[in-house]
Amino acid sequence: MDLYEHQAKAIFQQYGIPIPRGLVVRDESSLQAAFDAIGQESFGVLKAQVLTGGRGKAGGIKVVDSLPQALELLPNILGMRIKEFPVDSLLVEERLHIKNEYFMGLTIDPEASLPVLLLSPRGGMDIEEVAKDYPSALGKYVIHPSRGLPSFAVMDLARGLGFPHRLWGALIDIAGKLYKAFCQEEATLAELNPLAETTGDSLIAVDSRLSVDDNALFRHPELNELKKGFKEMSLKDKGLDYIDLRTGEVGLLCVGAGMTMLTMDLVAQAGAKARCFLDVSHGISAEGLSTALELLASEPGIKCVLVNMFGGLSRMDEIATFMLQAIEAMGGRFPKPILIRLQGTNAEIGRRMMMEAGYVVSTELEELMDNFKELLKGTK
Amino acid sequence: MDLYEHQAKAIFQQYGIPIPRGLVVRDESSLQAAFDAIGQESFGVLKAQVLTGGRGKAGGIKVVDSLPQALELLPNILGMRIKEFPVDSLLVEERLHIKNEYFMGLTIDPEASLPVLLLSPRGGMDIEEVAKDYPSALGKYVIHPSRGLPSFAVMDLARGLGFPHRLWGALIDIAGKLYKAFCQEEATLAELNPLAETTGDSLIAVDSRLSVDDNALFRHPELNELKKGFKEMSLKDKGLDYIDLRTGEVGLLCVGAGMTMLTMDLVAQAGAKARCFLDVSHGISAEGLSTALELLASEPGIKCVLVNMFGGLSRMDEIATFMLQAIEAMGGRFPKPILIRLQGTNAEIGRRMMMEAGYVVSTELEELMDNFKELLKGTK
Amino acid sequence: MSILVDKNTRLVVLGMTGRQGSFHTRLMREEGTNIVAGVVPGKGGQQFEGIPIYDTILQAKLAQDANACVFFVPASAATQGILDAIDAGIEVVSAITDGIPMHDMLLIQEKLKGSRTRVIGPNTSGLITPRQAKLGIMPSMAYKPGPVGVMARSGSLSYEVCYELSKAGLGQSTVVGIGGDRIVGTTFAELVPLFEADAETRAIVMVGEIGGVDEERAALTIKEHCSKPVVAIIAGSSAPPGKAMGHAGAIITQGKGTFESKREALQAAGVKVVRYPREVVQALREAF
Amino acid sequence: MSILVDKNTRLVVLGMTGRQGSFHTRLMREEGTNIVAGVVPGKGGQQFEGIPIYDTILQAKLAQDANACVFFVPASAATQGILDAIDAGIEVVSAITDGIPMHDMLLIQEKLKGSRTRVIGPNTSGLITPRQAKLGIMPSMAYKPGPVGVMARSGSLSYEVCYELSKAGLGQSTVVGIGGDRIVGTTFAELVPLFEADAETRAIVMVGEIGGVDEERAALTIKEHCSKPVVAIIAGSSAPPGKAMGHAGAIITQGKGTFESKREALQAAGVKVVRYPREVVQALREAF
Repeated sequence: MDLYEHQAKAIFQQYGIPIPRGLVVRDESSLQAAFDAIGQESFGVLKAQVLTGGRGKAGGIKVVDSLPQALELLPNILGMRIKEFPVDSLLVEERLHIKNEYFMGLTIDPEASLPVLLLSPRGGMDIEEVAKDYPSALGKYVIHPSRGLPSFAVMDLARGLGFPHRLWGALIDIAGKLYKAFCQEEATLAELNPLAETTGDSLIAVDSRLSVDDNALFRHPELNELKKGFKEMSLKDKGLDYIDLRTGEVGLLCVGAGMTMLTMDLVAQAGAKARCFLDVSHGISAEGLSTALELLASEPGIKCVLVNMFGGLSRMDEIATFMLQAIEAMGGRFPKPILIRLQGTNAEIGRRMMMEAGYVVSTELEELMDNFKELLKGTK
Repeated sequence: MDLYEHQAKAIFQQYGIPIPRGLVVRDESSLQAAFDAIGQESFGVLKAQVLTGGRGKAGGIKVVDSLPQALELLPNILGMRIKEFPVDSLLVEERLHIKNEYFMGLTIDPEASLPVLLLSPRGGMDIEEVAKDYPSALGKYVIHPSRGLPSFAVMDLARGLGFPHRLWGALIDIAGKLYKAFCQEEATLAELNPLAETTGDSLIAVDSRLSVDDNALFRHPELNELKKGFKEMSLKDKGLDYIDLRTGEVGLLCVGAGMTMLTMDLVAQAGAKARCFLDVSHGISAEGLSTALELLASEPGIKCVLVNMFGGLSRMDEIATFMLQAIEAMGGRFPKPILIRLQGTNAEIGRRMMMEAGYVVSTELEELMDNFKELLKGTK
Repeated sequence: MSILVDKNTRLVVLGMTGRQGSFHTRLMREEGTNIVAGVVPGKGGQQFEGIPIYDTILQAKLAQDANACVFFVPASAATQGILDAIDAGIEVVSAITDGIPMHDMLLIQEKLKGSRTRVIGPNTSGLITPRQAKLGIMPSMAYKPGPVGVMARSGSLSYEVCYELSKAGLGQSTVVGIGGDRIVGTTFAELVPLFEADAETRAIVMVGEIGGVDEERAALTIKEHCSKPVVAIIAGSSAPPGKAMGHAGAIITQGKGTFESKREALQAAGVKVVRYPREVVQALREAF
Repeated sequence: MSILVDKNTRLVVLGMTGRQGSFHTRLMREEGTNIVAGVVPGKGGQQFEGIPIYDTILQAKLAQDANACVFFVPASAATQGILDAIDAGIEVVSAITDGIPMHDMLLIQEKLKGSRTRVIGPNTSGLITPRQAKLGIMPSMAYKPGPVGVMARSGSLSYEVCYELSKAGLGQSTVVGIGGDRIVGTTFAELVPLFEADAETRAIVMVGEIGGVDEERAALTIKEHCSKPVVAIIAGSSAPPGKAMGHAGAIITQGKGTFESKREALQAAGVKVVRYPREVVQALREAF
């Protein structure tokens, strides 16, 4: 689960990582409180809260001098969409006098399957390009959890990357706290970028990201609480992996991520485009299938639906039962063209049930895709 | 600190290791209580409590059938000396029907400097010979503390050593508990020998040894309490390492174990024999030196005293001051022939002080030993 | 021959009496698997369809000389169970369980070093040597014995691929699902030498997908250590650029993880890379 | 030349303002040691005779680019201090402190793996490269610069041996006390290759004693990796058979640890073994 900037910062602050003063604002009424919290002197920066990058370039960050100016700009930002993500909240923060922008991050090194600390003296928006074009400007240290993150490792990185000596202590301190947060919150990603040096020679996390492990939420009640704000997470609670591609016209309902991707590839091969994935592999239930089908039925962008399942753990007779129950509750007929393929455990029973209810059902993948191509022809 | 059998057993019992029923007895009056605790049926075994091996062969273990028989034998055992160790307590235990005697021990492997589990199906009194003559009858597993003692390691040892399958589970269980005790009590040695199989197919620790780390006693109040029973430990509290060799006639007072051993070798080379070591290296104090000198003065077996010190951390002016103070308190004159050599930090001042008080003081080791040889000639 | 599991496998089923556990215990048995014990804490001493149940893995191992485990327990219990299996010296652990926290896997990974255990998964469909041993949830109808070693990240996609292979008369030596999580006990790269050493395996199929760098790592191993033909199917070629994993994620993968990156790395190792299951059959026919 | 420490050593003194710490800080300085910082928690920002004091080892390392530490703190504080020094990447730690619990040393040992730190001791007199760097408590009058590398278990005995060497005109390249505890950070066997590689060291003296197996282990290393003459003095040849360490102790050492065992092992490696300090001088003269 990816947290919003303001959520990440609130957590990092608990670990003693310095962050700017600020407040979350969802409408005009709380802007005054943000202004009071920050003070006239360093007011203010308005930052759209969205779970995507490139927000600055898209106009999602504005610097203002006064409360009236902030009130004027607020509706523009709150109304905008950044890469199809609607903005419904802002973080209002103090302005800082930034001398240098650095990068510090923790994630899992996929080669070593171990945590890795990343550090760069050239942080900010273009860090990915820096890392690609100037690999020597990026330092890495792979962490063995039983040994922890030793101070000398951070010091070596700082020295090797040419960080000024006066900052080594602060870098060690913040890296230690970030690693502690990474472990205790069971994060998959923890990032401070830019980690800025201000005029006072101190470091502060101007922007932050934190992604936590969905699988570990059950032992983090306070993170679990945050989940409510994310549609994909509430679907996950019903056993559904949902990915909204935000373009395309075909809705996919499958079991398993690999099968979902294959189906998407086959849809593309046939000349169409998938709109969203729904992977029901994490526990089949009446409620889960019903939620999935309702979502596919109601989302206006979806013109037709492909159901492609090859069941192992999931029994196809159960799937058919749950789907028919759900469709019954929706009024007896699925409101959009729907093509179904069921294969694997108890598939024959499932197919018979769906066919008897009047749906087009395939056994083989080729058959499903042939039917899909026919459907496409008909709609064009 | 080596604990008595009954102390070791009391601790092992807290970790769930099976031990025989029994009671410590220091005189006739508590024998009745021991009889009651054990019961007529399996009464009883009398075991002298001494910190040395070979107690069985020396007659320190007696099997009795009745309380009167125990009462009759008690004074004999309580009065005896085993390898110069006086017996002042007994452990009275139930008799067991033993089918097989095994060996299980934990200590530090000196090659790896890591804990090692030792296991043998041929336990009992001759285990050291078994280990030497039949090395294949002894299994070892070196333990990495961060990984602990895995069950499969014990199982592999048990299988490889030909333990009957029915005992594997019990061996794993007891080894796990013994390792837990080893770690939590900060032991240097934990041993169950024999670990006996009784008629009921279960295992029980018929004899046990436990040595704990003197250096760790400060964080184990209950072990620290036991310390009082050991003369050498109470001396240690005053900064004195004391080793009583129980034969010989020369008392040694040195700084550092190596120097003590060298002095002992030189005494032997000169044709005499050291009676005891006193190493004052662990913190020189007025009280420590005074205790040391009193012990050397009062122990009747000691005919003369050699003081040989080459000080680094220990300052020889301090040593001289403390020694003179102590001798003053003993009546102004050390009651036995005493030869002194002081070298190292501030040695010149120390030598002058001792010489002015009328003692024979050397600078060089050869000089000390020449004086010693002269002394020997005079006494012979 | 085969890798990891065969008819000498002595399997313990964790969570045997649960809904999934009991259902799949029957199916695994039907495949010929030698299931010697179940483990259900609190039910030690009972039986399930003639199979003895124990309270702990160690008891099952001691009593039945088991050498493999399959997990049908929830994530909250699986971590401790896997640690117990490592402690007991179980050789192959098939961790079907989905949802094991990543930081638990870091712990498990460290414990695996110096152990004798190989963990397959978690979040895997398991592994199968057709008609000999099945330690998983895959639909048996998709599998036949034969000369193709299959390793897959996605269970569902591997069913489809194996089903196509079987229909075309290309049976499988062993099929291993490595699992879909970020940290898995056994990677593609670690399976390559096992298939290479297995006399019955004549070709290898890798069922991969976009994301992660496991296919790229395997490419290096294949290049250096594998003489057998390898065909890779990579799903997700039509996926739009992934949702950002943060800069740290992007930096550390440095452009790896895409279909193109995987195809290039694999082709450089002499691997035929395809997109759809039918093409796997075709590529294999050309390779044989 | 020398090993481990020389005039480029930048030393931090732990417990600098204590009774022993202050006394020996002065003596170490008199030997020429470059003491760049002291560490005394709570006294950060103060000075001791012109030397800046910090609260933590890491601060001292950061501010003064220190690369070595010497410990004059009690055992109760030393374990954490050594772990901190490892964490800070200090290269040489001279752990004078006596009384560190053995199980703490097991912890320290594991932490040392994968670190850049070498721990000398604990319970050691420290190490000295005469007139360049002294990280210990040895009496300076016993040492002179020269070609003999000395390594010793017992501090006091090494003073005596070095004093004899110096009187005979045989100065020392570096003298290292490995410490008298059961588990030490650096063993004789680990020092042999360092002396072997040091151009100035022309011969090695090992000051050993009965007990333990460190001399026997070193004999193997000397046999295989050392071309320089080695003389060993082993104290305790007249000791009566040791007090039993329990069967486990006896079994695990299997007759090693005695004077005879050590002499045999060392002689087999070409080492001249003697009993008394004067004999060391004689043996070295023969070797040169």
